[in-house]
Amino acid sequence: MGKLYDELCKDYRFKEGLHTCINCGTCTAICPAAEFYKYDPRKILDTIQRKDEAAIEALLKSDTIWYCGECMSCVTRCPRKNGAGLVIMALRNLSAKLGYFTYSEKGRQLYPLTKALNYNVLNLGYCVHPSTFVFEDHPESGPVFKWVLEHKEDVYARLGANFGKEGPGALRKIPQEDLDELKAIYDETGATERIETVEKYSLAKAEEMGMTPDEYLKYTFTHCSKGHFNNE
Amino acid sequence: MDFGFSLSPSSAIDLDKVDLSLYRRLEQTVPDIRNCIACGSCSATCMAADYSGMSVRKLILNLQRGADVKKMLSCCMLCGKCTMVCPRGINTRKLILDVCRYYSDEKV
Amino acid sequence: MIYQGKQKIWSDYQKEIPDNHWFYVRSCIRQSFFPASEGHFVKIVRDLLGKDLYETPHHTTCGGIAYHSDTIPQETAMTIVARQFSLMKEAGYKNLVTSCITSFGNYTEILETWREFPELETRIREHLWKACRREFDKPEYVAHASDVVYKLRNEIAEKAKFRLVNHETGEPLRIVEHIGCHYSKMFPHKGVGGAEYPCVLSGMVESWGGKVIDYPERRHCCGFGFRQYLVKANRGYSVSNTHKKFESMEPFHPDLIITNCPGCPYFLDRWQYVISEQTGKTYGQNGHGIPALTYEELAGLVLGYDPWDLGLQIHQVGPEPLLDKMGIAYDPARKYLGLDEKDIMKPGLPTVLKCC
Amino acid sequence: MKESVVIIGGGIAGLEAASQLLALGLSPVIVEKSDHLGGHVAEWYRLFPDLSPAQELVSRLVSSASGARIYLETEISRINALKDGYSATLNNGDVLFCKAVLVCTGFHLFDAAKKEEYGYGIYDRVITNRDLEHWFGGLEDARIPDNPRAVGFVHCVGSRDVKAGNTQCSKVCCMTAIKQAIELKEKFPEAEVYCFYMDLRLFGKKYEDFYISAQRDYGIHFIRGRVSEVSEDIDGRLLVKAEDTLSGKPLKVRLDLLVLMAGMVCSPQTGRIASMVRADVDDDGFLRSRDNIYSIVESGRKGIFFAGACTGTKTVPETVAEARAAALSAFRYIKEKA
Repeated sequence: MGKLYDELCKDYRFKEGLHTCINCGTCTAICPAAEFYKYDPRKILDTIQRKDEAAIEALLKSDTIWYCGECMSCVTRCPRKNGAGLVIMALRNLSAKLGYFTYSEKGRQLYPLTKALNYNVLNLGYCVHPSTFVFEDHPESGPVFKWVLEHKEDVYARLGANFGKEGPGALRKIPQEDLDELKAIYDETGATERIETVEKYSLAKAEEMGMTPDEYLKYTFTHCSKGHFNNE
Repeated sequence: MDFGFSLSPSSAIDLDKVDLSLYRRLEQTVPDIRNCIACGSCSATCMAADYSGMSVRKLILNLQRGADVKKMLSCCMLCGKCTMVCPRGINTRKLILDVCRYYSDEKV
Repeated sequence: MIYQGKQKIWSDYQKEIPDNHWFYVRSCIRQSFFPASEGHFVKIVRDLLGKDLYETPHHTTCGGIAYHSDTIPQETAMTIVARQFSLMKEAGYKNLVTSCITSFGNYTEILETWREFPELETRIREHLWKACRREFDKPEYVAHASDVVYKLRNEIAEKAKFRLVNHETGEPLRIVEHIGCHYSKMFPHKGVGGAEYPCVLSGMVESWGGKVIDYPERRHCCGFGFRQYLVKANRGYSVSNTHKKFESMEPFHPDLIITNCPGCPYFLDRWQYVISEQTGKTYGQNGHGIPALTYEELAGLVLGYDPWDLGLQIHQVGPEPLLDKMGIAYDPARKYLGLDEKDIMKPGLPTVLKCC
Repeated sequence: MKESVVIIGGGIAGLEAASQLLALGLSPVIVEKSDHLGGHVAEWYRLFPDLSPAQELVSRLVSSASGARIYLETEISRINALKDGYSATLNNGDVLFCKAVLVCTGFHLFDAAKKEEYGYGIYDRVITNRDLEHWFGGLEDARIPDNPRAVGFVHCVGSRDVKAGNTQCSKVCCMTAIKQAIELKEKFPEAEVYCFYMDLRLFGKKYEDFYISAQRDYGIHFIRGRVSEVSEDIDGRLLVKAEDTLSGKPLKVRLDLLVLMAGMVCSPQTGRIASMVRADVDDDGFLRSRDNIYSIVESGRKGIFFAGACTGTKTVPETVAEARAAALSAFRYIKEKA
């Protein structure tokens, strides 16, 4: 057994997600990603169960592992109790840890995701929050939500939310003492370190690509090359 | 309005919609084509496979799924090794030639 | 379709749902996009039906979206959840109710993983102690808020002012259900009705007079896919999956879609707008879309709450055709008003999709 | 007086064993819980690989076992070990004394409704291999349309499935699917017929010939991928999804009829009978033979023998051969003891 495979084996999601794969394809048949992307979860499980280090490393550096939407539809159908989606989570975790995610376009998106989501969690106590939801980044949220964002205070007050205020209720302000606890959890459980790792590798990649951190952030958030989708 | 992304067509094979005209024609001229068991002996022995992705197994599969096979065929050297190794005795060489003929007829 | 066949399966997946004393944790997405849904859940359960539902201002996100976007390690997600358990213990509750499906899946998966790997639970207890000086008990029950509404569906039906029936023809409304993937796909026995034919939403629909429509892509994901929506470059995946669902349900002419995941109604709503802008196609009648509602909104309509109090104005697909069918009176002039009739202007209109 | 052997189960194994025991000069007693002899085979239409009528085989076995005492609609309540044999108490109050007991309890057809994603019992046009066989035999079945354009067969339903609790291969389904696909194609020559398989396990005499014929003469399509989901469209047709694993792409097709090849699982009575005769049950739920190479028909216990699918999935010829072997083993056991 090789080093990468051993690392994967330490991940509980891997332990739960890969027993033995029979290559039947029930996962791929209903996978939302397989229908549009060049993606076949069956092949990923088969590659890993071969324990071929070079193939695993190639996967960790590839776009392939970032196509999954973690809907876990595959888990319901596998006759061998595998979960391709769980294995993907373990692969992504390892790719992030080793900095391999910067080798692929879809992997590099971990930078904007890490920045935005963890900012929200640590500063607001929410994963998603209207105060950091920028319409220009979300034109699909529609004219109605453009209006909501322009009149946040009024609309949320009209809808009975406790927007930005103390006490319980929707969109309440989460007390600083609780945010401090979240930060302490991040420090204790490796999330802070993960954020730093992603930042370090991403900034090195940005430099290599000749971009400032902001340009890189915007580029990785918006850029989609041809070739990911099956019809391309 | 440009949203920065767009709909992608499904790549799932829809058996109700595949065009089998070429396959149906070949079933007449090379009836053995139906007997393929996808064992891959042909691809394993193919001289062009390593360099070009040529594979009679995939050729037959693509024909059954109505997919394009032109590109793959251009690399075949008609050496006939695949015919020798096929456990189901498919006349793969004739199959390839007939496919080529179909495409050249089409051009005319 | 053989209805009795489904009933047989439902009987195999009858989940135990406690009937009172819940500790409520909110959803990041539902608060942002459907704040009135959570408000009405509390109102219906607590005020109307007189149950005990407790919320502490100290609870936070469960971190589920950050976790499923692969930006935090598994142990971080587990410790955040352990902290919520600790708050529940402090408040003296044992029944956890989550507003979010991602959270529900997250809580369920964590408890199952701990059951299988007890050493991991021990480690999380250490983490939580070191980070927050907190201890926790595991909940006795974890339910999704839709489980609670399912449980209370007949009580709601008794107090209903409207039924899911076309008031002119008397025909039941044709309703499509969409279950969040993380509700029961991972652990079929944790969802009412299992994973293949969940009845948590169909049970509400039937109890309130509607007719559930099954269509081929019923079980397919809405296409959120976490990073596949959150990163702009990937949204082609997200909209393509919703598109697939709409193409599949179109011939059935549904009157509305009911959902239990907070993200799904947002996507099923907004992607109709995007599809209409990009392809010119709409899926409802006369250029309208098909309203995609939360179960709280639907319960609210049935109970006779004002559509604009329920927040139906912040859907991109206009609810008016549905309200007309149900015979629910509404004041178009008040649709976009703020508190105390305050004028806060109106949203712009889409190019294609008819909104009122 | 002739030495007696109690045979539990009047399927083909029990009948053949009885007929052999009669020929060997013993006195067999068959105890059958249902109202007919011949078990599953009696409900079948034609048997592979000769396509001979199943009823013919059953009639022949019944007639050659006619010298045996036969109890129908009777179950064993208790079995006691005696000094030189066993006594079996029946639920009608009779007590049978015998030198040996032969367990021929067979298998149970997997309940296809348990594979919820295939919609058996929910979608109107989903049937099982048994339903189709009944229809071939002349029974009406409203689920089978008059002129199907496309028909699918799903292999491995409830077999090779950890979640369904059955890891074993049911052995006969691949061949049965091909047989039934050909029979169906003969009735509906215009229909496209698809077999969804994971591996084609065609190990027996003439099986591979059937496979070649299915491909060459009938144009039946074989798709390597386990069906993942079935749903019903507005026109009542089924939408079936699998991965075409040879292409590495999701695949869908609309069908007018889907046949689920329900596999063999151990009979629900197996555990009860096993505890009565104090035999062991194997990990797969079937009875555990003394060994699986030389002594399949022997239990670990004196005077207790097995034949047929009670020890694992079997074909008809295997079952018949085992029944003979078990009869001979029981005969030798009784004679050596005497």
